[in-house]
Amino acid sequence: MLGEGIIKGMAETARNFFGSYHDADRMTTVQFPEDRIPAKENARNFPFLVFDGEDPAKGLRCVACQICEKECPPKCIYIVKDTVKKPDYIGKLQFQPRVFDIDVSVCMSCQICVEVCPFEAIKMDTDYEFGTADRFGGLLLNKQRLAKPNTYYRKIHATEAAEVDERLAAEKAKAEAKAKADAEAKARAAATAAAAKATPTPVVSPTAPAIAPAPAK
Amino acid sequence: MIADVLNGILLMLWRVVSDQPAPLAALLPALPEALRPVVSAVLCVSPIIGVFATLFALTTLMERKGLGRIQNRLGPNRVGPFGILQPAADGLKMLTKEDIIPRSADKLVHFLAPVALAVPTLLAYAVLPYGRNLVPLDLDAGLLFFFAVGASTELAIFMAGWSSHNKYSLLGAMRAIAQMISYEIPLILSAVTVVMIAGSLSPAHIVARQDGFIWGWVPHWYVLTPWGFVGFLIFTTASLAESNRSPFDLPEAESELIAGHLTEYSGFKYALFFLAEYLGMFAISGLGVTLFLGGWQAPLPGLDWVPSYLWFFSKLILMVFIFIWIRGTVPRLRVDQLLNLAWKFLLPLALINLFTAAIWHFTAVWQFPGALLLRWLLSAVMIGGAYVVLGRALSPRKKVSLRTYRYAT
Amino acid sequence: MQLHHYLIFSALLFAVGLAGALTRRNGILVLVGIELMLNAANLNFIAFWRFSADPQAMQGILFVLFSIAIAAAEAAVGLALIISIYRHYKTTNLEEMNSLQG
Amino acid sequence: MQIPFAIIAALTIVAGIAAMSLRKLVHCALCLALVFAGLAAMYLQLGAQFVGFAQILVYIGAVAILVVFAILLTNSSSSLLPTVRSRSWVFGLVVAVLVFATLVKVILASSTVAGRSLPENPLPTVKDLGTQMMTYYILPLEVMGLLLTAATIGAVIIAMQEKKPVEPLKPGSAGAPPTHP
Repeated sequence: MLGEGIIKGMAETARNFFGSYHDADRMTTVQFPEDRIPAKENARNFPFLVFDGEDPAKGLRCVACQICEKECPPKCIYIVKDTVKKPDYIGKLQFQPRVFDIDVSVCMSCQICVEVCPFEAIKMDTDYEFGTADRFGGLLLNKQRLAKPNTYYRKIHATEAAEVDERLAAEKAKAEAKAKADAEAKARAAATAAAAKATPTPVVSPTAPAIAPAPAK
Repeated sequence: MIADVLNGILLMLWRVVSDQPAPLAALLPALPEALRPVVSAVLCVSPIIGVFATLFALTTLMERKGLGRIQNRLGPNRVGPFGILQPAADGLKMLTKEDIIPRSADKLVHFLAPVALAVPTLLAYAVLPYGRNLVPLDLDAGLLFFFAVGASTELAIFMAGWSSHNKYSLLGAMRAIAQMISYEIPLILSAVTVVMIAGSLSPAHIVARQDGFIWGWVPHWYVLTPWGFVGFLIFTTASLAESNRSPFDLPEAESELIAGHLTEYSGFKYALFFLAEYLGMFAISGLGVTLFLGGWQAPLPGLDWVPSYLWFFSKLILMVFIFIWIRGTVPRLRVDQLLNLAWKFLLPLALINLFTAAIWHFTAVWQFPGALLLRWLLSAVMIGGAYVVLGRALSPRKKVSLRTYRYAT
Repeated sequence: MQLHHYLIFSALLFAVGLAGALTRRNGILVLVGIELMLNAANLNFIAFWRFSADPQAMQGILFVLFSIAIAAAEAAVGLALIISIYRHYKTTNLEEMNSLQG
Repeated sequence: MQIPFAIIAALTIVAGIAAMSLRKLVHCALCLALVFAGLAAMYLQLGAQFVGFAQILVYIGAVAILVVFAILLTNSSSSLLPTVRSRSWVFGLVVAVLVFATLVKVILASSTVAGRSLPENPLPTVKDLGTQMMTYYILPLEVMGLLLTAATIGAVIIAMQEKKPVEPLKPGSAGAPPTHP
């Protein structure tokens, strides 16, 4: 029958109209600056740099390998390598970025930089309030503004961060175990060498030279 | 002299407020002869512009808040308490924007189009009776005047669409004209039923004919007769289309035509179009109130002491609210559906309604018991039968079935 | 205000319409010129009615009303003809529609 | 009374001349609408309310729109003709001027027209008009209804798209097939 659907629809909208006055659960929106909808765990907006510990200058995971800079589709990342190396979380000496800029007015939130980073150093942020009066300087984020602690990362993407931390811890444990094993081997080699010195027949272990430069790679 | 004029003004205001006849007669004799026509014109025109501009501001706010509530949102609530200053903010924004004229536009016609739209829209207000003795121009052929100025807005829309030199504008204007011409016919036919029964083309006289109550409490409005009810529905549908309101807002369908004939307009000219659109909606709602809802007549016998213009405006706002409600409910039509509805459904229904009104009129002499019931039944069978048959013819023949996909499961 | 003012005005409008109908080469504008001439004639009817001794006799008004109706029908049919001619010849220029010329 | 008449008359004549002489056809149509509006104003000034409103409703609301549609449908607005005047335009102008001169001479010479001013008799109301139309003039009214119906159907049939589009003929061009052998 013609018009039936219109009447049904009008009844539905009337229900919405009156219901929205006494039933707060119906409301689909929140009053933004005062109330916010908490960010969903998989929300992503622009990338940020993760650092461990307290000091961003010391704990930055980024090693300035520049893979993300090359892979970035809109080319919004700009990196300059520092000449000074610093030890990473395992203790290896690594390069570090002197300049790391992201132009968020160009960034398209594709997450490719996160996918390609081998060091878990760049992650997606959920922050979206970048409003500024200065559209050139204000939207070009530098290393200081990009660096955020690992605790922040754990807060915004709990599951993902736990996974990453676990992996890093495992790697670190492996590296430590290896270092310990190396140290032991070295100690053993030293002991053997000492013993060899003591004993008249010096037997040169074939493995000793290979183990000796263990810390470096 | 000055005391006379002041006294006259006060007396005039008192006469307006208290529904007494000839308010202007209280003031005019105190003025010099040469000034009288000017003063009486200004006194007629300025309240109309003031009241309806205020109503326009209120309606934009009411519309946005109402639509928000219909969609379970709050609507605008930032500017002023509960957002009541939102229209002022909108107006300021509109007026401070840059006025852009496209380089290839026909400059003169582009400039004249909003004026040519706003002037007839405002003229239409001249013949509506706002209260018991408040009709600016009681023309003998007032209804014809209303439809004549209503018809001349089509050319203004064409001017806007053609002069912009933009395909979206031209398409939107063409759609608007096709739509307005198609829906003018059911609109006028549904008004003609009222003219036929009331025996006059003067809106004031039509309102006067709807005076009194049946059985002491049912108002003698035309909407409470079978033909009047159907006529009112046809009139409302057609007036939705005439004022380009949703669901008949195809001329400015954003998803296909950007904004139709408004695409190339900005700033003050756009504001004028916007204003004219809403003023047109008020005018046509006011005509609907006048023709079918008893104009300024009170709905119940004991309420005569309320000033009559308050009844008129509350009915007008009720109509506008129904327009907003429909806008919040019904999705936009396709062009073929739009024209089919006008020509294959509303037009035959309006003609049958005209016959029904004639039968209702001539059976009024029946005096036997149950005559009223029989008349109602007769009318209901005539109109209801036509409604069912026409509605079935209009509905799509093909049964809609669940869509199946070949390669996706 | 006298009758001959209206009559001269309507004669001028008639002459403008006639000149347009005779000088333009576009079919639509020729029709427009004919409309102008019809309107000028209508004005004559109204003027004579108004200045007659007895305006209660409404022949003038009724004649104009019927003439307006006829003019509407004429415009509809004439423009339909022009559109159908345009479909055939792809032009509205009257001077090119000469296939019936000897 | 004199000044409003002069203003309306001047506006109408200027719009009429513009409607007949402008190059762009859409401008011509808009000026035509202005002529119709001016004539409606003149009818109102003469006290013919109903006719004036009917003039606006029919001419501005329908005929002007029809003309505009015809202009757009025939694509005449964009065609750039070298000249808008026909070959015999001087002849046409002379004929028009002669007709005007004759009419003016006749009007000024007529004894029934000369010096007649407005009578003071009351004007008929719309109700009187309707009564006349529905009683004494009922047959012309019915005939008019028939004519309008016939014209509507005829216009639709003439302008309707033919099922098989005929090959467009270019008269005068070499490749055109002979129409009537």
